[in-house]
Amino acid sequence: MAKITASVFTSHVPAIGAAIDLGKTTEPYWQPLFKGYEWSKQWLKDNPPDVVILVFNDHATAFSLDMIPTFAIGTAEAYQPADEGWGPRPVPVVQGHAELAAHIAHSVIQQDFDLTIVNKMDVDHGLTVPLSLMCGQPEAWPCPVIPFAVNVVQYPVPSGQRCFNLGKAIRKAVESYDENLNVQIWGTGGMSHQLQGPRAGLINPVFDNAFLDQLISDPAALAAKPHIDYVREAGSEGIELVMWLIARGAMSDVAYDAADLDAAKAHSVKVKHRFYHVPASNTAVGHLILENS
Amino acid sequence: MAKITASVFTSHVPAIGAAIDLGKTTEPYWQPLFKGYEWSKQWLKDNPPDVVILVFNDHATAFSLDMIPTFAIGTAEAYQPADEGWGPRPVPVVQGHAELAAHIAHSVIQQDFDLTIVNKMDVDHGLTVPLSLMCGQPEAWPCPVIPFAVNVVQYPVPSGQRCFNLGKAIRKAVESYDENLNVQIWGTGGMSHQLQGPRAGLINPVFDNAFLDQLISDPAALAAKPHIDYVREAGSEGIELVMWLIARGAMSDVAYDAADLDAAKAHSVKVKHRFYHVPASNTAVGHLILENS
Amino acid sequence: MPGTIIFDAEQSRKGYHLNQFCMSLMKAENRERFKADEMAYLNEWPMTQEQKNAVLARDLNRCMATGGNIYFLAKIGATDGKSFQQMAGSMTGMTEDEYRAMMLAGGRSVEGNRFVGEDGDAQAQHQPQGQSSQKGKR
Amino acid sequence: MPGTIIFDAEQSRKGYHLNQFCMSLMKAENRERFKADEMAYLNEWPMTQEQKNAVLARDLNRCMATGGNIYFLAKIGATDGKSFQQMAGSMTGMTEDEYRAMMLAGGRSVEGNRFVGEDGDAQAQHQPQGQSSQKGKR
Ligand SMILES: [Fe+3]
Ligand SMILES: [Fe+3]
Repeated sequence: MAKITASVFTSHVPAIGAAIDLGKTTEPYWQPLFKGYEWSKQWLKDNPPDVVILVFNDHATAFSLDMIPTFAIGTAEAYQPADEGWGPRPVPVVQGHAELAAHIAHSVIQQDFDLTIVNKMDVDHGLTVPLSLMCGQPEAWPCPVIPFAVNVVQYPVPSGQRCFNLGKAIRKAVESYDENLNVQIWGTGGMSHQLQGPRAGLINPVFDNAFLDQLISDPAALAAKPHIDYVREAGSEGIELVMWLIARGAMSDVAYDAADLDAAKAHSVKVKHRFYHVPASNTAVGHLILENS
Repeated sequence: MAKITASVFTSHVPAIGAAIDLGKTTEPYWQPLFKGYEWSKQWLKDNPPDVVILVFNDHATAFSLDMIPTFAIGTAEAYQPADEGWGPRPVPVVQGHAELAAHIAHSVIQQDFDLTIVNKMDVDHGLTVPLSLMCGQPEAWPCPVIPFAVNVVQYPVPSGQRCFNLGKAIRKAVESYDENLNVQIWGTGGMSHQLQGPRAGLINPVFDNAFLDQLISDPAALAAKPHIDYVREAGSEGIELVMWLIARGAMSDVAYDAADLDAAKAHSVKVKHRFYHVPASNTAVGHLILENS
Repeated sequence: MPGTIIFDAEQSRKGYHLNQFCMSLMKAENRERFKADEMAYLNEWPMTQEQKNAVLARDLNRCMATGGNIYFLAKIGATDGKSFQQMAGSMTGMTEDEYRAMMLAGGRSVEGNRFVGEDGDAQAQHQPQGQSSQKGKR
Repeated sequence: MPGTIIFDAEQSRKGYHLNQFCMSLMKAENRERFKADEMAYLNEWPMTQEQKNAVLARDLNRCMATGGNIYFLAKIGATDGKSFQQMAGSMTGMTEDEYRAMMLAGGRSVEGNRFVGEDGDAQAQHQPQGQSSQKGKR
């Protein structure tokens, strides 16, 4: 059966993509940030997944105001890097995993998550920057990717609790897939940042680090955090952090339901890597790698 | 506050729209069918709603295979009748109710239904034929309509139980809207029909009438019916009937949750009208009007 | 179930371009272009040859077997000025009159047509239905 | 919260055409057309005059007040070759250098900026921020 072996969490700032694409990673401004991902790139080489489920949000790229899906799963064969206005990033086409994606869609919808199924989508920096951070600049991405898009642009956005429960449902879906696949789930976006108005530039390292602590040790409690706390403490775009709860909810130490509590207790997650840096453009950058025991 | 006062259930066969548009309603083939809606047209005039929430499915019109939302709510100001290949139906533009729709979207998403919000959509026979059946051929439709689209085209489609629970959530949402509005909810599609393959033309009046009986008297039990039963007994397109459970779940005799059981028991629904006819084109036509006590 | 295809993600993948071609026929100008030169129009779409042939032959059963969905395929029928009843009937082997008469008489019975291998009129051993099959047998 | 607009259905309705105009700038040919004659391009969209003026002036705060969302508005900045940092900074009244220096020093503090009426630098009584405001005060 397929299995989720690890989760990766990272911010997905567009300027990071630009720094990579323009060869600026060793400049003094950027060098400390990329240093924080060196270990991670080696780890990914040493622990190559068969598929990555990449949770991200679209930034008014694939989804206009005409249709705003709360949750959307990509079941296409491939996804083109989007032109967000600066021209498309010079990165490889993202290959999908249509079969596993369709299986997950089927299973998760039957678990009462009302997904939108997407067969054509250009992917923006929300998806490609995490790939660049973790893989560098390869000719082709090392494995197929299933894009999983979450609406965090127009309110109401899904609650932390809903996201956390969705993660559980995704794990159940993956574990019911017949083929032996090593699956990773990545949660992206955040950490604290605000891109609008007189409060633009807000950064809250106390909040961010407490979020990382709790994401590791007590994600079920973290899932109860209301939206207003994210926006107030981590800036209007800090709300992206709810997406990290999807990836965290898919780890095997999280009980699927009350009946599953003992099984979940038998598992634990190992923190393989943790990194925090301010700033990247307007944003605090957080990064975490967790492995299932 | 706004209140759901009644629910209307009806098939939405394209040929019915064509019969109306081409002035064939008094022909021998069509006359018995339209006779069954005469009472309903008068009832609607006597009980004019301020808004209709119209649950229907898109038939590969507004939604291609590029994006397939499980549940989509229309929050636009207006919706154009679609060109499904025969040219657009000569019927009025459908005016939306953007404010109530946005309120419902907000409330229902917070109740853990992962809606897709739609601001631009042409509406096909699934939405316009019920309006024609209930309103005839007016210059303008008598009230604003909130389109609520359900995926019953590509599997997995939502379960009957999920649809029934969604109806409950919609009622809760409507009742939390400040303005005094008389709201009706219409469930459309079905009844038994199959449009494909050597089994095309399947009609099952025994199933259909048992469905109507149970929809009235025990919808909670009906909600447990699995998809396979619909497809086997009512034909591959009979699955559209799950949408009727959304409208039924929004009636006030249905308990929102265990705590709400007594309140629900204090309410009842009155069957105002019931009609069944075979055939309209490939389809058995069912029709029901229920009022909240 | 006999004579029934469930349109799921796998069918959807198989039929993606066929179905998207069908949706393009919702624009009047595309219907005109298609009618003017069907093959040329079809060649603009990355469909399989089998799918194109099925469209050209208006063989809806073949279209469905190669991933088509009836709500999409209906756009071809609409372009031809056909009704849903004509389209559905065309998949049974019955003539238009036969199919219409069956519907007027209450439609196809579910008896014998619930499971593959029963003896209803939708079962494989009774295909094609209607006069065409009777002619074949004689 | 001070200096913060929540983009909800109401904002979305208000800003629908403004935001859809922004998305049109994701096509290179539209960016060229917009740059060649901004007013003519804007007039193709049913936006309010206030929205058009805000776009012409690149006043992102005004754009947001009239229903714009920053992820959509970013396409205007991209068309101008601006980074997200330049766009965000432009809404504070700070110069580019000032804003960049603030970010390098750890960003804007949340202290005093959690609730309207506190005394943080994002509060109304401290607008606009940076040198421009200081010049104004002298
Ligand atoms: Fe983001
Ligand atoms: Fe239908």
